[in-house]
Amino acid sequence: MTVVLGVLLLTLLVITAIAIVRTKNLFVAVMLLGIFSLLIAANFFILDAADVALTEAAVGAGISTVLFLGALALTSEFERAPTPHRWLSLAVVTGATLVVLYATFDKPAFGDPGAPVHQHVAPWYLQKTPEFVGIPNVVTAVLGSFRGYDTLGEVFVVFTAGIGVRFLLSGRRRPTGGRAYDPTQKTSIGLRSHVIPLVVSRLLTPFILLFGLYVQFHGEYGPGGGFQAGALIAAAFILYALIEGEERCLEVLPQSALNALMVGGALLYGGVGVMGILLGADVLDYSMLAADPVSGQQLGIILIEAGVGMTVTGVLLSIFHAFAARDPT
Amino acid sequence: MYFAVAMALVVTMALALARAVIGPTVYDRVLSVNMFGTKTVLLLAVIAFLYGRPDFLDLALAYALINFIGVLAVLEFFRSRARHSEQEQEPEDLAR
Amino acid sequence: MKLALDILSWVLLTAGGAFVLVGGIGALRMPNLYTRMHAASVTDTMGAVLVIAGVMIQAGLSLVTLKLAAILMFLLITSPTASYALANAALLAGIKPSAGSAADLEDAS
Amino acid sequence: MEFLGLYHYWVFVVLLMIGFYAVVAKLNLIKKLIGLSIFQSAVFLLYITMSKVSGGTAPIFSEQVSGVLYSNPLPQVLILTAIVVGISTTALGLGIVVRIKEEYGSIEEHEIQEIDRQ
Repeated sequence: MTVVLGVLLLTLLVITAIAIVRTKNLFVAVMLLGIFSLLIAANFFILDAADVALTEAAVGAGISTVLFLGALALTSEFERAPTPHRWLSLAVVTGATLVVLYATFDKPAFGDPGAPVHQHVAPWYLQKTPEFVGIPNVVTAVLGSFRGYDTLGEVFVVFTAGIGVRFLLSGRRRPTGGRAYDPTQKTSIGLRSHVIPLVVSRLLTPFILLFGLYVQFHGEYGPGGGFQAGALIAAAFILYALIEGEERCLEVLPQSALNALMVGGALLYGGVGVMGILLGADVLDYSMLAADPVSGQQLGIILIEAGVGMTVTGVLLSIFHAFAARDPT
Repeated sequence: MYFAVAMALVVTMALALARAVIGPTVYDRVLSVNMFGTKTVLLLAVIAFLYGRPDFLDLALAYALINFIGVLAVLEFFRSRARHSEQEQEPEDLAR
Repeated sequence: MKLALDILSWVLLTAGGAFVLVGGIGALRMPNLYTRMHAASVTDTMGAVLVIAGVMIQAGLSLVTLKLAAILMFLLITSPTASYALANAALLAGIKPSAGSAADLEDAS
Repeated sequence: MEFLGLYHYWVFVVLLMIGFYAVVAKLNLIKKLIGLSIFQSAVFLLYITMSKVSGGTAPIFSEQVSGVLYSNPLPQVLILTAIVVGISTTALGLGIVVRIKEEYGSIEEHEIQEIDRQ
C-alpha cells in the first residue's frame, strides 16, 4: 500500500520538476523548489531513510530557500532570454533518457532483498554495529565510525565551500558592516516592525535551538546527527537574522565566532582521528579513546558528530551572512 | 485507516501543487508552498504510524518548527525589493 | 475500551482527512488570493488538529503523544504567522482584497 | 504490479534528464543551478531507492521492532552527507553567479559571452 503512496508522491515530484524548468520567473522556480524539497523528503521517509529525510528537511525547509532568495535579490528575478536550440536540446535529452531508461531494465526490482547492493558490506554493518559500536542507529555508526574517512572528506568539502563563498562575497560589506551596531542606522532592521512574526519567532527560536541540540546528541538513538543539527541551528540563527536584522544577528554570533566554529569543527574531527594514531590504533579508530573499546567508539562518535555540527553551522551561517550583507548593484 | 488519511493528504498536496503551478500571482505560489509544508508535516506523522515506527516523529517536528522561515524570508525579500526599487521600478512589477 | 478508542480515533482521522481535502479543493477553486488563503487555513487548523488528535489517541500515553502535542502546538503557532506574513506581503504589493472578483487573475504573471 | 518494480528508477531517469535539460538548454545561470540541484536530487533518489528492502524498516534498532529486516544503511550515509555538501556547493555556485552579475551586469549566458567577445 505504501508503494502506491510512493508512486503518487514520485509523480508529483516529476510534475514539480517540469514546472520548475518551464517557469520564466526565477522567484516562482525557487518556491517550487521548496515544494520539490518537501516532496523528496516525504519520498525518502517512505523509502525508510529517516536520517536522510531529516537532513533534507533541515536543509530544504529554510536554508535553501533563504540562500536562493538572497542570490535572487542580488541578481535578477526574471529569466529574460528565450531558450535557444530548444528542439536540439530536447532531442539530445530525449535520446539520453531513452538510453538510461533502457539501462534501468537490468536493475533489480524495487525493494528486492537479493539485490547486489544488499549483499556486500551492508549485512556486516547491520550485524556488527551492536557488537563494535553498541548504538541503535546503524546510519550514525556507519557515518561516524565504519566510514569515518568519507565523512571527514565531506566535512572538509563543506568547509572548503564555506571558505570559497567567503572569498567570493565578503569583500564589500554595507557601510555599517564591521562596525558596532547602530540602532539609528536603518539598513537592515529586519521584520521587527511586524509584531506577529516578531513575537512568534522570539518564542520559537529557543525551541529550534533546543531541538537542534536534541538532534545533535540523540543521533545515536534516533534519526539525527551533526549534519542535521548543524542545519537546524543555522536555521534558528537565520530566523533571528530575518526578524532582528542581519547585523544584529552578527552581533550575537560574530563572524570570528563563525570562523572558529568552521575551523574548530574540522580540527576537532581531524584531531580525534589523529588521537587514534597517538593512542596506538589507526586513524579514526576510536577504540582506544576509553578503557572499553565500545565506549571508546561511542565517545569518538559523539566528538566527531560535534565537530560536524560545528562546521556545518559555521559554514551555513557564514554563507548566509555573505549573501545577506551584500548590497544589490 | 492511516492509509486513507495519507491518501487524502497526498490528494490535497496534489491540489496545492496545481495551485502552485497555475499561480497566477507569486503570492498564490507562496501560499501553496506553505500549505504544502503543513500537509507534509501531517503526512510524515501519519506515515510514521503507518510504518509502526512512531519514534520517527522528529522529522515532522523539524518541519513544524522551521517551515515558516521560508515564508518569512519571502516577506523580507519583497520588503527589501520594494525598498531598493523605489527609485528604479514601478510598484506594479512587484506583484508579479 | 480499546474498540471505543479506535472508533473515536478513526472518526477523528476521517474528519481530519475530509477537512484537509475540502481545504485543498477550496485553495484550488476559490476566486482570489485572500479567499484561497482562507480555504488553506482550514487545512492548517481544523485538519491538523483532527488528524493529530486521531493519531494521538492511537499512540496512547507516551513520549510519542508528547511529540505529537509539540508538533500540533508549533503548527498552530507557525502557520497563522506564515499566513499573516503572506497576506502582509500581498497587501504591500498592492493586491486588493476584492470579494468575488477575479481581479488578480487578470494581471496574471 | 510488475512495472511498479522499476517505477522509482524511471522517475529517477526523468528527474535526471529534466535537470540535465535545464543545465544544457537554459541560458540563465541561476536556472542552470536550479537544474543542477534537481539533477542532484535525482541521484539522491536513486541511492535511497536502492537502499530500500521490501518489508524492511529504517536501520535504527528499537525494542519495538526486533528481529525484522532493515534497509541498507550505506546508501543512506552517503546521501545524508551529500545533501549538506550539495547545499554548500550550490551556495558556492550562487556566490559565483552574484559576482558575475556584479562584473558583467547580467546572469544570462549569451549576454556574458557577448561582453567577453568585445
